[in-house]
Amino acid sequence: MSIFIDRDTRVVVQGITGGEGSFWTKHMIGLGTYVVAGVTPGKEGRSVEGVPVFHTVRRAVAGHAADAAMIFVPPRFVHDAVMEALDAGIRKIVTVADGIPLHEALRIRAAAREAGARVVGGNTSGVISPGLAMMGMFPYWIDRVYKPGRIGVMTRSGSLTNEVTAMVVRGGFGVSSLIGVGGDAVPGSRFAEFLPDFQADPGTDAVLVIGELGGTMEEEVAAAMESGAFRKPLVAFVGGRTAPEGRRMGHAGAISGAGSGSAADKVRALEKAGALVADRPAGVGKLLARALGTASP
Amino acid sequence: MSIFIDRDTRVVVQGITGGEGSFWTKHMIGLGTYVVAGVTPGKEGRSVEGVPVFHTVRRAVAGHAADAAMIFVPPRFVHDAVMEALDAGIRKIVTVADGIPLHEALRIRAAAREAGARVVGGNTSGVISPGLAMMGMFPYWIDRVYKPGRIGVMTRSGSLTNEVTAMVVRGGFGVSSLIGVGGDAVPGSRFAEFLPDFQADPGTDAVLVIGELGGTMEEEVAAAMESGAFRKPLVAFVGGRTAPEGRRMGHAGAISGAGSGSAADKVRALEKAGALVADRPAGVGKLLARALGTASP
Amino acid sequence: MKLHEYQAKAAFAAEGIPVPNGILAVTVDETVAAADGIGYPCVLKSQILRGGRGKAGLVVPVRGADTARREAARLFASEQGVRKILVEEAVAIDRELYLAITVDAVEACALVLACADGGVEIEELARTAPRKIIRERVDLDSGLLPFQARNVAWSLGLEGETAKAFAEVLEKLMRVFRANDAELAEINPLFVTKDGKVLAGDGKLSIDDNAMFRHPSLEPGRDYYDSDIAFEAAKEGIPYLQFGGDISLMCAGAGLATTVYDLVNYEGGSVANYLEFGGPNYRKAVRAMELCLGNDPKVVLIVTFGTIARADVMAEGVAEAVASLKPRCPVVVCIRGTGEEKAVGILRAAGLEPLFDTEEAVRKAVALAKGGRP
Amino acid sequence: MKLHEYQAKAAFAAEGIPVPNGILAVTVDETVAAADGIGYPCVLKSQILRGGRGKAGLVVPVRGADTARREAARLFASEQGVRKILVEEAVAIDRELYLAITVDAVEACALVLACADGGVEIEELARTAPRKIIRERVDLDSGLLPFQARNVAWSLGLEGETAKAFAEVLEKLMRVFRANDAELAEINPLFVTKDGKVLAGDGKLSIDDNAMFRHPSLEPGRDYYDSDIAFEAAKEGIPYLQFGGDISLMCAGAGLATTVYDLVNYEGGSVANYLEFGGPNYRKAVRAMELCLGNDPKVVLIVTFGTIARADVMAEGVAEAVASLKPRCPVVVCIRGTGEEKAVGILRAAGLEPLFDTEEAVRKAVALAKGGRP
Repeated sequence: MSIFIDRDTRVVVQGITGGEGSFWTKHMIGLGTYVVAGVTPGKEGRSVEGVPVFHTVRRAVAGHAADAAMIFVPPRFVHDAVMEALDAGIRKIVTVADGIPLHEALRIRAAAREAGARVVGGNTSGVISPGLAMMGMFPYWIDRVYKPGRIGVMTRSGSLTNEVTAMVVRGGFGVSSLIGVGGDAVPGSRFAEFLPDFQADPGTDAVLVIGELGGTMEEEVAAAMESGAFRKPLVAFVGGRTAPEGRRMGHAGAISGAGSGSAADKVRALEKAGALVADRPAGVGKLLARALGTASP
Repeated sequence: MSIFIDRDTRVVVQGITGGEGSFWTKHMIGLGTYVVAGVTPGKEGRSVEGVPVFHTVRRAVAGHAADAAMIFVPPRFVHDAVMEALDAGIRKIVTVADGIPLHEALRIRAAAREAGARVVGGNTSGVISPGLAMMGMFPYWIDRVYKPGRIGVMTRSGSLTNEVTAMVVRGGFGVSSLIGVGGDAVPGSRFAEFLPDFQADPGTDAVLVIGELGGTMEEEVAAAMESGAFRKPLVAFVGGRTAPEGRRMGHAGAISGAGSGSAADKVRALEKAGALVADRPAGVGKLLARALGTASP
Repeated sequence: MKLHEYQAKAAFAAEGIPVPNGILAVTVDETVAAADGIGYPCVLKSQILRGGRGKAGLVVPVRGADTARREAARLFASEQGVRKILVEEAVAIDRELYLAITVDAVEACALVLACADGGVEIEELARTAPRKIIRERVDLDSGLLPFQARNVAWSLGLEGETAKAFAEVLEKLMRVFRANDAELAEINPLFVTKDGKVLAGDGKLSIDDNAMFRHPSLEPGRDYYDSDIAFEAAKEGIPYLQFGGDISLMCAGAGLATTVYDLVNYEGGSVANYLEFGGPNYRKAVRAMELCLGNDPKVVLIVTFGTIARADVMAEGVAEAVASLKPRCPVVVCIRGTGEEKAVGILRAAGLEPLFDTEEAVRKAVALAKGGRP
Repeated sequence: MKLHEYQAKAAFAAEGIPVPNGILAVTVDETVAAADGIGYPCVLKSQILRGGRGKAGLVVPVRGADTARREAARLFASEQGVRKILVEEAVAIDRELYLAITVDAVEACALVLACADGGVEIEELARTAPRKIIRERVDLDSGLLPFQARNVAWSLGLEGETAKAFAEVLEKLMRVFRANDAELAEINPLFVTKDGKVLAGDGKLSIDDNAMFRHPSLEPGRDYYDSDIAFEAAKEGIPYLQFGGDISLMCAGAGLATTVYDLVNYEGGSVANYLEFGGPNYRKAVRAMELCLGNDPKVVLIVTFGTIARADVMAEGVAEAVASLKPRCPVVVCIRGTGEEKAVGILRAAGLEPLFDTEEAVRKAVALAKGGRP
């Protein structure tokens, strides 16, 4: 089972004719993803990996009933691309680009909330359900890193993802769905917003959260556990526990939410809520085994 | 019975210390309206007609649980006043000022829709349920014009209102609730949006619509009748049947909706939907009697 | 307030929308000099605010100085009251599009209208080929997003650089629309030239009257109005419409005025003008009647049913107006609402017969107008 | 990118926010001339990007030219690297407020923060008196509406003209925030003068790095960076952070780098710098290692786990860097991901020992650093 994407999800790829777009379209299809159409303004009539290309998302949706959009456009065009997908009625969107201007990231999230849509990213590798489908850029062909299984994973960091999923596999587990919410200060979707999906997913036994210092997303996960809204076992890793203060976070931004944004505070909040927190990636396998009451191999 | 306002509606008056605000606060209270608070920035601590005044709507709502806002501020401040009321959680708003800039009127209606609120006006006398309460400026003390009864009235024109309600009374009827949606090109609420309320109101036997050339509000009423959404008897009067073309309406604006905007088209649409249409105000009494199957006195 | 073509184009150009080279001229000599400067062939475009200028012979291509002089002289002398001529270069056109931005009152947003068949009036298009009209709704706060402009361009069947140029014009037209508090910004036709460029062949820009306070430089001059009286009324902020008949209406409120206008016509009468006597003008009876009498009407008909605009105050003003202006025509009064009991006495003292029924007042006015001056 | 106080105040003043009279000086003589021009008493404010300038003695009031000269000389000579001094008039203050605009990542809007106790750091306030902080959320598209500014003003307990002046400053600060793509626009303290005026006592403005392309004039100079290497890296678009330790990190991705930083510390090591070797920089191994070696580290530690940033390409670059730069310190490599099989051979051929486990790589680097140079 999976959340967000499965083999019936009808994906339109925005920016499909670009280098990244065409490369990853091939690999998305390779994994089994149902890519129904592509969009590049001005290139209607072409095809990429057998996928027909349209000028606009509206036309792609009209002809191919796409219900999810995978966006491969440069950061300063992401806002327009997301708005175009929302306008065309799409409610599942993944955008990978690193460098979306902050104020546009705010508008993207605001528009998504208003539309009742989910935008994942930017600055992420995307979303993958190993063995099924993906919207994003994951080297699923490396077996020691990506294996289907029953652990839901959420991560802020693209670069840590391979590192930590390798540890999940090394621990004897596999991944049901992995959601890379992305490393931006204002991601389109936040950790806690996926907890209801993981809670409801019969294919997920436990969730692994890969967090880091800054912001309040880990505190929100802790709050969802405290409130009883999320009740499956949860293991976390939080990077930046020894990071010197002020070298990463904004200034007044940190006080806008509940927490202070420090890794130590996040660990405290998660542990208080009942999560098992690893102090290093290599620790997550053992903690998953403990959380699930299985013997670690 | 009534729609929109009754004696339990807790009204905050924005702009209460102004000439118009204080004058009509007195008369609203005189009719029985429950005015719980007033707002004029900078005048907190005063009182008008025994009603306490606050700096902001938020404070007025916090202290007095107002659930409706009556706005008496000059036209160029109406947008801000409406947004302030919406922000404070108020979902019933009447704004009377004539001269709200068009783009602000668009923003007002857009914000109201987004909030699930109802803004009546501008450029209106407001809303009255004779014998009960009012938010607006009606000379309810003139008996031959305002009498409680079982006819719901909706009007675009402030100046025609007294003229036509006098005809309702002369016809032997009275008014359950009168909604002046206002004469602006972009009113906050439209005729058809009140039809479900009149349909549901056990105190309303029939509805009288006072329309005029321009826009598409009358056509929308006809559509609601055609669809079966509104099923009570409906009588209408449409002004401007002999008006020369192009002397009132915008240009491309007229084609944005369903109809051409001419009074003749409106009459045709309403009659086709089963409404009885008077060609002059004096005709409405007789048509109401016919619609209700009663003998006109 | 509707702007002239040359003003609309100036507003377009200020946002970077390409327009043909043009020079405004107010005399025959200036027109010829402008045409010489621009070069032949060029086009003389009369700057008046009515549609169908082409069919009416008010837009004429000229191929040399002689015809330019002859046509300019004809235009300035025409009955249409041409006071300004825009002299414009002739453009080598490949096709003409329609493009406009107006408001959508139901959805509460701006509305882009476009059509691949330009040069035709949009009302005509809406009647004959409604499905050819492309609509794109635009939130006023977030503005037109690039993808929306592209949607319109591709829906029109444009391609390549022309699609891009069109999308740019549309984005700029939205800025014109917002910056000017427009109720309508229209380019019809929008030229596509033989070399794929896009430029505004004509321009309409209509500013929201309620937002004129934000655009003091656009204050309208005499040439916006049908008559001197309309101009005088506008200067004093009194809504006024000029018609061709013989009954002069002083009414409080546009809705009531429209109804009285209908009733006058039903009774076989005709309206000379409508002057707004309500709202902030209800204390200006003397000036209002003075303006109405300027039309030399057969009857002045006053109809009000006021709440704030008190009947007694209006009656006093009317009494004073009758006393000071001594109108040669009869004055029919139907003044009701707050203070109406008091008004009755005032009007009777002034020698007027107060009526209370609108239809009765209209019938009386029409009868008096038909009977000629008493 | 954080701006200096004088730049923030220039941006504030450009939108009409009142600021004290001030002159920027870059030498002792200029400082004294500026102070003479402004008049005494005035304040010398060191333009450096760290907080707590007052406590550190980097903001000093002066009462005459002699002290101005002495203090300016002291400041320019201080260890804090003061390169610019803002000389400002002394203001007769009645009270100090806190005002800032930042972002609310959860609600996806701008967030106004205000407090009646100014002069204190907001983090301090959030800890000690969170209920004193007034919050107002602002939609980025519709902007700050007047009622919101009034809500904040009255929540602060301001009255009359001061409330009005505060609301105006807030509306202007929102324009600064939007026009500059700010992540933070802060006025702390915001002075209320004895005659009820409101002006910016200090100014912080931090521009979103991802939006710097819209603000080319703000391109940061050398004085924004901790070190020459950081400045060099920035000029080439390579993210770089300077620390005090002895292990130089070349990592692909901030998340992985943060984790490696932790692991180094857990093992008792210390980090000299972090240089971003991922994303668009993964082909820049030679330049990246050159910058790292500029720190004279005891070890260079390279950790990646790439997908698009191919392991074999990175390995080739590292091999080339080792060959051309001939580092005097050991290089520990843990390069994995797409193409890692091929990378192994390349690294071995370059005389390096490829590792596959991050912790193992970290342990080795720390051991080497502790053991001194081989």
